[in-house]
Amino acid sequence: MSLLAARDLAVARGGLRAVEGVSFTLDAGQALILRGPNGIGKTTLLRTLAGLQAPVAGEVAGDDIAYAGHADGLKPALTVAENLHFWSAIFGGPPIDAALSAMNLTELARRPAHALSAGQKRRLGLARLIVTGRKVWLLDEPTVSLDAASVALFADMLRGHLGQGGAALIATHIELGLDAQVLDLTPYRATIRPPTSRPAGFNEAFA
Amino acid sequence: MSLLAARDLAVARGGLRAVEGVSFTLDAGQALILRGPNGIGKTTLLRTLAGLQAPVAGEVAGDDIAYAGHADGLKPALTVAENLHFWSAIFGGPPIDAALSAMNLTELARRPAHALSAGQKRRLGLARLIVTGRKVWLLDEPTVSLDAASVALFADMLRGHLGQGGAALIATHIELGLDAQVLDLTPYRATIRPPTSRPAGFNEAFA
Amino acid sequence: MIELGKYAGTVLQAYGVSLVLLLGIVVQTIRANARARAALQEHENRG
Amino acid sequence: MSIWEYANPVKFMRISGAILPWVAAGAAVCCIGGVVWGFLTPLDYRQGATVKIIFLHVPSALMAINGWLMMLVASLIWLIRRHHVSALVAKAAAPVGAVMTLIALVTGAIWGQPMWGTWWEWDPRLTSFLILFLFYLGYIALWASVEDADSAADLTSVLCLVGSVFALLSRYAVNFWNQGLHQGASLSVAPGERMSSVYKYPLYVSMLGFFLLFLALVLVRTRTEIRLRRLSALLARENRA
Amino acid sequence: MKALLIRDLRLAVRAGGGFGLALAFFLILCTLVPFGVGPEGGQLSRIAPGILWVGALLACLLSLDRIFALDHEDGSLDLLATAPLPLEGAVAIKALAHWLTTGLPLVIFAPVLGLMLHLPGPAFPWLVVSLILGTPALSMLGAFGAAMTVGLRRGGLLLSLLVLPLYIPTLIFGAEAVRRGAIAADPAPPLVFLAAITLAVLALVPFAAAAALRVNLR
Amino acid sequence: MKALLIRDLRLAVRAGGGFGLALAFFLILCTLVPFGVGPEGGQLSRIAPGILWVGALLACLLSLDRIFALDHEDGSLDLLATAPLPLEGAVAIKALAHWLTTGLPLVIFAPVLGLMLHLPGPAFPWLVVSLILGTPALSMLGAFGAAMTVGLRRGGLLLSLLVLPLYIPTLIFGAEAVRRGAIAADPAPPLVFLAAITLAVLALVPFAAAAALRVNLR
Ligand code: HEM
Ligand SMILES: Nc1ncnc2c1ncn2[C@@H]1O[C@H](COP(=O)(O)OP(=O)(O)OP(=O)(O)O)[C@@H](O)[C@H]1O
Ligand SMILES: Nc1ncnc2c1ncn2[C@@H]1O[C@H](COP(=O)(O)OP(=O)(O)OP(=O)(O)O)[C@@H](O)[C@H]1O
Ligand SMILES: [Mg+2]
Ligand SMILES: [Mg+2]
Repeated sequence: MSLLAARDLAVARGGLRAVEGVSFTLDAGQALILRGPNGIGKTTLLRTLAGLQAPVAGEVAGDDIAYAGHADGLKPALTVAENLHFWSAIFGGPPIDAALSAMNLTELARRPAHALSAGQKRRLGLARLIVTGRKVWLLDEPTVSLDAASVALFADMLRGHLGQGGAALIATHIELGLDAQVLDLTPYRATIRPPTSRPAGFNEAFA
Repeated sequence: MSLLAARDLAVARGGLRAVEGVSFTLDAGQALILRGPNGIGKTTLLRTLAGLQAPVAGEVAGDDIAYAGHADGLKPALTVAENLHFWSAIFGGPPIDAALSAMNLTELARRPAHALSAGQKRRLGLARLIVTGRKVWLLDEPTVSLDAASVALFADMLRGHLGQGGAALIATHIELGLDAQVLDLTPYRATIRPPTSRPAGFNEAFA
Repeated sequence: MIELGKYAGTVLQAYGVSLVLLLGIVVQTIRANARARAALQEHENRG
Repeated sequence: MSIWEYANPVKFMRISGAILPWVAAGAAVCCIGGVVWGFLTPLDYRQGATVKIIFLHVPSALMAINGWLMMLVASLIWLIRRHHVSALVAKAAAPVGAVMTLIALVTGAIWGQPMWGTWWEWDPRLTSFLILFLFYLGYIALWASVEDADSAADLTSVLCLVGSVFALLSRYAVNFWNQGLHQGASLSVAPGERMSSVYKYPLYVSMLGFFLLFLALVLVRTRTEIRLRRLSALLARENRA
Repeated sequence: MKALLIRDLRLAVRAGGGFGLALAFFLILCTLVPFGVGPEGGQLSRIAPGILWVGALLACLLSLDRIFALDHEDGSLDLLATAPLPLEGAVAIKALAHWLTTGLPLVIFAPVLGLMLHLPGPAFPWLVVSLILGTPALSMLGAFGAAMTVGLRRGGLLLSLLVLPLYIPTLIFGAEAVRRGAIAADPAPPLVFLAAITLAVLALVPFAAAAALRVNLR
Repeated sequence: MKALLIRDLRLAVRAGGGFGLALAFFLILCTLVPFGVGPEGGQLSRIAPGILWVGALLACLLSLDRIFALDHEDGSLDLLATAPLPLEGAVAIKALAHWLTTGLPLVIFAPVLGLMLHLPGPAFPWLVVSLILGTPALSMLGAFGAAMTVGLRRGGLLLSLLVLPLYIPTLIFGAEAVRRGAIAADPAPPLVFLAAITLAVLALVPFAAAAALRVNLR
């Protein structure tokens, strides 16, 4: 059984379709890289798959999903460990030590999150994925601000996750060094259909 | 004459020195790439050079500086053109058309900034640099969220700026395809001096 | 010996509240200081 | 050796450590002595036993005002000379001053019950004390909210400066306001000039005691702050390493 | 759920977390009113019940936008919405945390301010009782308003605008109960209405708030 | 400078910009008070000057944190601080924009609310004059408070705590002027004090605010 499947999916942002006709399946141990130029609708697609917005057409099948967007969901006043503990408790996931060591955060564990640099914050945001205990990871540009060493760390963590039967869908512009399928969204860009009847087409506005 | 020079600079964040002993000069037409692992102090260094915080030691010489940090300084409620107009008026810089076309924003000019995707926002943030009319650009991870085409666009814009006698200092983790010198901060990481007198060293805490 | 007359309650109330407040700040001050001293000492002994 | 040498943390720790026992002992003796002596004074023919409240009320009111003045001076020293100890002195004095203000308010309120028949009256003096208390609260809250120690010192110093001006201004405004409505002379506090020496001397002792107590508390709290600063510097360094 | 409550309480008491500030605002507001209306005791005593209730309501109101806004900005809300706990539960827990850090301190300190505003003696118990019964509704309705405005820039004042009308019944019954207490009339009828409103709000509003939150997240 | 003023005004009137919300808050507050204190006309009329001034002050207060907070979040403030205009000037302009979008509408609509609260007839001109003289000081002091709290999380309530005591003299003189107008006494002395405070605040506070801003940016 596939962990996540989309069939003929169309998603909209700001009242306009962004991409349409997207279909794929994601099995255990599989990663799929989402590519496409800026503004094509990667973020929109990921939010739809995570269930934060409804698709305008097509179907999504899959649960057990953890989403990691542009913002990391960290509380600046809490320490690194407290942040992870919280998400672990909420998701009922595994304890935090594995996550801390996976993203090389053990030494920063007692630092409040606001005193981290951009890259360190991002590492913490990624470590959060482990403590959710979820199978499917939806990642929106996960390597932003990360240096080369941290990107390698992340790739290792991802491989570990896939090895344990997880799956991941990753929107990114850079090369991660994973052997994964690539889904380029460019061909799925929503076409602007010519309006059918010119003068009285008010219905259209409420598509 | 150099446009920007740092001599024996030390910068601090959260009461601790991050890097120290940094010296460089930046002449007209020159770009310098700042590298270093996450958390070494690139952002701190750039903010110091921009005059937003004071150095703890050493000197900075240079003005005519435009700074572009992690945040883009955009007003979501204003359109792309209005945002640029505003910064152009504040800095007394050139009109906005060149900036719009340089970052391929002409088509989006009348779109409010909140309706842009992550990469489009970033392009607007970079276009802002042109309308400042400043000679020295300090850029903190400018290509975050940009796709390959936009990175090339940005590199073109940068080359144009350097060609007109500008200069740029760029903190980044990825390859920009510029021929520029690289300054790796790793050797300048502030050393932790052993506390001089253990029991009564209360002065130290107030360095 | 101590005469308080009909305002005994008032006077005792005033003295009581003031005493509590004063003792409160004194105790808090001393405890915070002791804690800071201990934490610093422990840290210095450790490394 | 200039006076600023004492602003050096190491020197401050040494000297404050040396004088602290004496100050604390003096504070204990004078506070207890003054208050007990005051408690033993005879009843006033008009106010009865309530006059005994004066030995708490007036000294605390005095220290409430002087505490703020001390913070103002310390803040100015920080802003001009940037001596860290003086910033920390200001920080240390605030909670003590706030407690003194609270004592003055509460004893006044309790006193007001039999004398004026009300717990609280919007008398100018009382009101301006309440405003002073608000300034203390704001000052303490600001210290607690800013992470970076030097930024906190800068911001609170500016607040102390602006706040002092406005505390003074409020004092005049409040005077104006209450006279504007009614001539509340019957409510105003009786001036202390006719105070008999039976009450005067214990009052002086108790005032000295409150002053010493204030000093002792500020010294201890400043030492605490210095220690905490050193601790956090060491911890931050350890984390970095 | 418990983790969420603990985190919210912990965030509130951490440096800059805003615990106690609602209380301070209440204090300040109740001292400002005499500056405005003049110091005369009899007049203050008559308007005291109303001022105290309006003050408690505004203190509550000012801390509302923190219920969800911070969580939305840093992305926590997206993650909470995809977490395995019902959003209704999360809303209720967050309203509870808000009440514990805002409403409860107000209830405890209101009598002190009652003294300063010359609230008549017999009204004090009714002040406390009415606030205990009423403030939970304020927190929950506030959570609803906060959910409605969560993604909007400058939601703060819009939030006030949405929530204040919802607060009016609670305010009327609460202040009326205190006023009746002050003139030794029977405060029971308004208190019963107050309790009924609070119960209904606590039972129903979490669903509306969760629905609003879902809309704002998409 | 002009560009900054125009941008701030434009942002205020755009969707979600908050223009008019302060006004709405003022309106709601002044309608809540009768619910709280009871509808009796004579009493309302006596407390009307105070309530109107307290209401104006709170409406002003609630919109303060937007003076710098949004600019700080999106990085504009960093850029403004490095732009070729003195930070003191930027502070003054932003306070002016705040006054134009908040204080001025309040001044214009206060008489309407005065009617609703049974403000005595002779007091109306003094209400308007006192608000015109006083509200600029409120905006400027607010800008100072906003600058002090700009980087802090949950600055909102802390901001109130810092700013409200600073508002007290303005409130006292403003309300006193209206009250004197209502009883046909001479409102000139409080108005003179009010104007003096406002002038001093406008002349000096921008420097303090710019200093605080610089501290918070580093
Ligand atoms: C809550 C309310 C009160 C506050 C905040 C308050 C505050 C003050 C202050 C600031 C002083 C001035 C100390 C000085 O200038 O030397 C003072 C002195 C004094 N107060 Fe109060 N007071 C309050 C209530 C009362 C009441 C109810 C009484 C008694 C009827 C009272 C009797 C006195 C006396 C006798 C003095 C000393 C006389 C003098 O130094 O002028 N106070 N109080
Ligand atoms: N509120 C909105 N109103 C109208 N259009 C919008 C709105 N928000 C986003 N868009 C548009 O929707 C499209 C899809 O945006 P989305 O953020 O999904 O792109 P993306 O593929 O993630 O881009 P990037 O790589 O830059 O992050 C973009 O063209 C964007 O301009
Ligand atoms: N408020 C703070 N208190 C203590 N340390 C801090 C604080 N803010 C940042 N730091 C630390 O200061 C160091 C320098 O941070 P800075 O943001 O300059 O790094 P950077 O080189 O830009 O990193 P990145 O590539 O991740 O953006 C980091 O180690 C960070 O953890
Ligand atoms: Mg995106
Ligand atoms: Mg950085």
